[in-house]
Amino acid sequence: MGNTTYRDALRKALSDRMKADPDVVLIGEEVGRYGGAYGVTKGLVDEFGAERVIDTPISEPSIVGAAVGAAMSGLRPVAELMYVDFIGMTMDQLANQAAKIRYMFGGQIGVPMILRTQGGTGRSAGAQHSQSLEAYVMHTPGLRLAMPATVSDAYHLLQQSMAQPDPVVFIEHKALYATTGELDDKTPAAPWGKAHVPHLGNDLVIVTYSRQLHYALLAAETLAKDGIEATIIDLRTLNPLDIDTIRLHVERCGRAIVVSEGVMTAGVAAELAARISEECFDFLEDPVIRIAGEDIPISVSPLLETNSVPTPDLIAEAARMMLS
Amino acid sequence: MGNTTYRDALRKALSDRMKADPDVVLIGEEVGRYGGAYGVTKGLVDEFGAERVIDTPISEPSIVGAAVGAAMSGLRPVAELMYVDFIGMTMDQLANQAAKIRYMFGGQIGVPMILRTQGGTGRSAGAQHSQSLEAYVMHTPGLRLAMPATVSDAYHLLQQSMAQPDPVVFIEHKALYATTGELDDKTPAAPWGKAHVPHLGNDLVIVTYSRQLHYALLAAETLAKDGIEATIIDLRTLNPLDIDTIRLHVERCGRAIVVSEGVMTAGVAAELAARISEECFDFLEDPVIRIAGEDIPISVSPLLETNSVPTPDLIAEAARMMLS
Amino acid sequence: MRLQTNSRLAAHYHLMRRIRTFEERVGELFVRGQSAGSMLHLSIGEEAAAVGVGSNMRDGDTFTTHHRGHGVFLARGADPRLMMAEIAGKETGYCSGKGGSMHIADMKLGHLGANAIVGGGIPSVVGAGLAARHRKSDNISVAFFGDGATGQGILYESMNMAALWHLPVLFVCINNQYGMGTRIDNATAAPDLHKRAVSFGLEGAQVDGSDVETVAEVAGDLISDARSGKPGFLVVDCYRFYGHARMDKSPYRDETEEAQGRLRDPVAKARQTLISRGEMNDESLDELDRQIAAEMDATIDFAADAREPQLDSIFDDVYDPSTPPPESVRDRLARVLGRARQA
Amino acid sequence: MRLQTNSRLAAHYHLMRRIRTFEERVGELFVRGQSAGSMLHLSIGEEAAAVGVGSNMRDGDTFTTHHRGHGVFLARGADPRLMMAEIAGKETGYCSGKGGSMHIADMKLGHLGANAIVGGGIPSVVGAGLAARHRKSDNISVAFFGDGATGQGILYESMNMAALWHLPVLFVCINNQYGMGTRIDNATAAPDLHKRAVSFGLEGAQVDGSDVETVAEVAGDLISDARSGKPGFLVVDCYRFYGHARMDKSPYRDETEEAQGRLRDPVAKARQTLISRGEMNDESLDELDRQIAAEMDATIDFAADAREPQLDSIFDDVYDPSTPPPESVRDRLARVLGRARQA
Ligand SMILES: Cc1ncc(C[n+]2csc(CCOP(=O)(O)OP(=O)(O)O)c2C)c(N)n1
Ligand SMILES: Cc1ncc(C[n+]2csc(CCOP(=O)(O)OP(=O)(O)O)c2C)c(N)n1
Ligand SMILES: [Mg+2]
Ligand SMILES: [Mg+2]
Repeated sequence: MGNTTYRDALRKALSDRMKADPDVVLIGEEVGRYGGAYGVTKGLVDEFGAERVIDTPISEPSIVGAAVGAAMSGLRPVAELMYVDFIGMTMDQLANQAAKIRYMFGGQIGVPMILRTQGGTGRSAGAQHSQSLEAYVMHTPGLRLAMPATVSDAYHLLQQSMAQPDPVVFIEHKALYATTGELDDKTPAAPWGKAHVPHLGNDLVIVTYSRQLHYALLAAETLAKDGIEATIIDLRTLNPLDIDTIRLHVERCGRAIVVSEGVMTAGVAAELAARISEECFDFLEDPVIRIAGEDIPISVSPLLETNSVPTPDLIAEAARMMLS
Repeated sequence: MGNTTYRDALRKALSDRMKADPDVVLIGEEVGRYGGAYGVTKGLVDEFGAERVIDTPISEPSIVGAAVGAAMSGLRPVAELMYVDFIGMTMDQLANQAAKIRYMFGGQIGVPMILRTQGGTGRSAGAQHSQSLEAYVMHTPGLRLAMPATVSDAYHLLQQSMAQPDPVVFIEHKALYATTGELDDKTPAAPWGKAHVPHLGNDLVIVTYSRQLHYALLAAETLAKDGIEATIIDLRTLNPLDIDTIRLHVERCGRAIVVSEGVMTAGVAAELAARISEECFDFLEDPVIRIAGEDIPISVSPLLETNSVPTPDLIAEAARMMLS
Repeated sequence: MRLQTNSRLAAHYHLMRRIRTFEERVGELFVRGQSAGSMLHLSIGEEAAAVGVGSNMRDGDTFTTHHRGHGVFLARGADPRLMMAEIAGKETGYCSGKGGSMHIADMKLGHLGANAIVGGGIPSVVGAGLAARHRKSDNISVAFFGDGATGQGILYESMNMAALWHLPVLFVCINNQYGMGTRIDNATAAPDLHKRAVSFGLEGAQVDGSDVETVAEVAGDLISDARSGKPGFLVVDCYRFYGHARMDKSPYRDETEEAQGRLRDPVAKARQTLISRGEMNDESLDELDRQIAAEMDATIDFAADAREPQLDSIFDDVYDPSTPPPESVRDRLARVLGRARQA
Repeated sequence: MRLQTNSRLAAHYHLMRRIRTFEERVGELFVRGQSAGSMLHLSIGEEAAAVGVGSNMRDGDTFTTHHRGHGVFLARGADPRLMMAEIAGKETGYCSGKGGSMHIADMKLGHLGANAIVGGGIPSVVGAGLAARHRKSDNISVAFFGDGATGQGILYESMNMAALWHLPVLFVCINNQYGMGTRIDNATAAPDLHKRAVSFGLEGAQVDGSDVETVAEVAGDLISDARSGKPGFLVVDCYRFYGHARMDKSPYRDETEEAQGRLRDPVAKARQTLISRGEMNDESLDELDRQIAAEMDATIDFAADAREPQLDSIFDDVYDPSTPPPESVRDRLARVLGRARQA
């Protein structure tokens, strides 16, 4: 181990689960022979056949809709949306069907499907291929939401997602596929819904997820040189949200920054900031600071792209300002 | 005057503007002969003809997409989405096209279209016809968002929306169409983007919009009997957001409740609470309290429906708890 | 035994009459102020579509419907009392009063759900078809929807998938000539809807929806083809006898057209045919109708007497019961303000 | 004057060669590490679609393209330097470096925009068609897209609207046989795509995209029909010579197929025809090609030398310049923490 990529960890999670459960099927554009736009499903069609790794036409609404019907019919579909940017055309199937079926039908049936997709900046892919749209999902009751930052979570969270009784939107980050790390698939994973705290400090808490975890860790390194000790929380899942872990550390430190690559207004950072502000009010020395995507589309220009979302510098700068 | 309905005020805004600007066209399902599912466009096809009041097939994605193209081609389309619940299938055209075109194309052109729609509970219309999905819009840079609560704003905000250079999503509330009020179309309207403060008090601020304004006003009446004096802010537009007015009053009162019919998590209430918490931190005696839609789908059962969203009682209860 | 004969038509008449009468009672429920809301879409005039297709389906077959789906579900064996209770928003209803008329479903009878989103239930049958293929079962899945849904792009995506993957799926378009106030010729320049399906590689057919025998025959063929992996698309031509929903008086239709349209009555036609063939007579049919009327009358009382869902069920079934329900706004408030409320 | 003759084919050859050479230079820009990202989709092999249709369009006509739209825009008069600069993400590009290869647009030339959403630009032409009708102009609007976009439901919605409203609109499907790694016969059971359009009431035609003269002729007819309110759908059959985007080596295609596909070369064919007709000879064509090569070489330097957009332009053009730009995260932070930063 030690040198597994995020991409390979995801593939292994799919493959392990497909071996264990014959009802798991993958369905999406280019998931078969092409191996997925980012290579995650490479080889799976050879291993499991075209009846379980199903290449589709470019029909996102119906891909999600077919997954809904398949999940209601006893399969465990893992649908793939090539870019989270395309979620807009699937929101009806996702939010009005997948998310509400259990409730509308009085609990008769759940929709245990996964929508795997990827988002974020980092490839000069422009305004329609670089977004972080997890807020739409988090705002939709009935949908679970997992966003792995690490190789280990790529594996474990995906495995866990595939065992959920309810629909899970699983958002990978395009800039993380080639990152490497240790994949321990023997020790039991942290429970579903539990945040991870990879760095402990007493001065402030940085709450984040997905690629921004790594930026936060970089910021924490710089800050340490200035004598500022940050606690970093990687949420891993946004629904369920591990408010207990957040509270524990924010009450201890008295200061919090929330970091999200999605645009700031009405985004995940807003929810986290609002939640921390209400839960930890008496402990806060400073307002909860939101470091998030700018309220703008993403440019193809690399310079503008990089500056459209949080950077390690900006996170560190915020922390220094708080503690100065 | 005095007895104009919200529905009639909307129709008058459309009609006045259509008279003034021959490039304004309405496009949507049943906007013509049927007069709109809620009667807003009744009679307009007789007045302006079927070339300007265009009935469409049931094709929401293309209705929005056609409006985008029409707006880029010099028309001023007012597209109608019968229920905001259908916005999911249009989010690609709305968020990836309408909202981003000006930016992606380097400012060459704007997309001055309106998407008129209606949302909210109140008609036992069930989980797919009762939602308040303004958060999706507020989270999308490039889209303006107006949500009138009163007869006067139904008229003036719609007029103003039709004069915006950028796409505006205009969300009416289904429970307000029959409400009446005074429509003064002579005095100049409050400027676009400016909140309204219909009730002043010193104990706390209730920030809200759309139908919840009326619930907040009812709550304020009850509270007054208990000696609690609330300031009520009706935001009118969520983008632009009049943070100055909010700040002014929250700093004065030291306590704030934000009220939104949309579900709480990652919704508009989260943005408002986060914003107030960060902007007014030193002035707050209590955490900003969010009174919002429950994180659940809406039931058809009237009892459950009513209790899925804020009620005047719940708002008053929150205020009393804050001030006890 | 209610039926005087065992002919297929007699059975179809029985089912169609039950649907007709049920829908009339739904109207009454509304008038009595007992329905949950007014978004009630009656399928009167469309009974042959429901019965002609439904009677060719088997146990284990699944289906989705649109918002005007009471008839289809009855044709597939629904208990009208539980339907009526659901339409009234009551706890004893099919969906515990959370769904209502537009969201009735029953997994036991293969009803994957009615839908208030035009076209929303269509792609589900693609998934159900994949599942059937996966299990190597010979079940099919049928999507029922209106002519209006042909405006929704998702239909074409789903048809394309069904044809591409040879799925055991049938698309049934109940063409009642109207989508709300829009007549089909104001919604498309090409009203021969089944031809579209052919252009995607499906079998396409169009039948006269006033004649249940023809509907059943053509549907039977399409369904057996679907079972062998050749998906189809069936347009059942009929007429929406009444308004779009309960409040709509169809001011946009002219009287002659309505009168003519209502002559295309599959129930009346079946009745006449039964009589003319000597299979039943007015008396036996009247007796049958009376029995059905009594059964359906009882559904109103059943629904009216049923209790509303308990308020505390409001947080149930957002997620699987094994996981904690969402926290209520009130609980959050109390907790956040640090003053646990006394119940 | 570069051209030795004034024939239409010679003009088309010129345009096609410019497209071909430009696309080759785009590839070079990438290899030189000067492109903004690697999402560059070359239209090599598809030149006849761009030129055959584009040359029938007029000033005032508008169009949208898909992600593989460089050729179409060049055929409509684009300045290749401004295109290359945009592809490099530079300030002097068509969209100030914000759009890039997949979001090139130019209102002056009627280019309503390329699109990175498959099918995303299609309904725009419905709106543009409505606007043309509203102004009683005789302009048309053309949507260019790939075969893959026939998987998107929005196409059928838009076609239905265009036919219903008799809009001056043409849909052009550039069928290069692949959507990424998926060959058309793995994306549909009915690859005669134009037949779908016919089933919606449009005129439909399919042409051999290796022959620009045929494309131009058929497109000319469809366009004049479109101008008179009869919308059409044209499938141009061709072959995607290279990978989907710059990084893709098409491992999913077999070599024979590729070799055969690349024989369907509209540029080579036009060249041969010009020679065989005696309109031009190898020498004059080589000279022309050299001139084009020089022009296109210059675009790379133009793009490489251009400057990047200024960082502070990042907040421009989210909204109209008359309204305040969004507040930056950094400004908010400074303001919120009450300590205005020193610049
Ligand atoms: C996506 C969507 N758009 C619009 C509506 C509003 N609406 C409900 S039913 C209906 C007409 C549907 O017509 P059709 O499909 O022919 O079914 P019918 O009512 O005739 O049975 C419309 C427009 C909706 N529920 N969903
Ligand atoms: C809605 C959407 N789905 C998927 C993609 C990813 N994608 C980009 S191009 C492409 C293939 C498109 O094929 P086609 O339409 O034939 O155009 P071509 O690339 O062959 O020119 C895909 C799947 C996308 N950009 N947008
Ligand atoms: Mg209909
Ligand atoms: Mg292609």
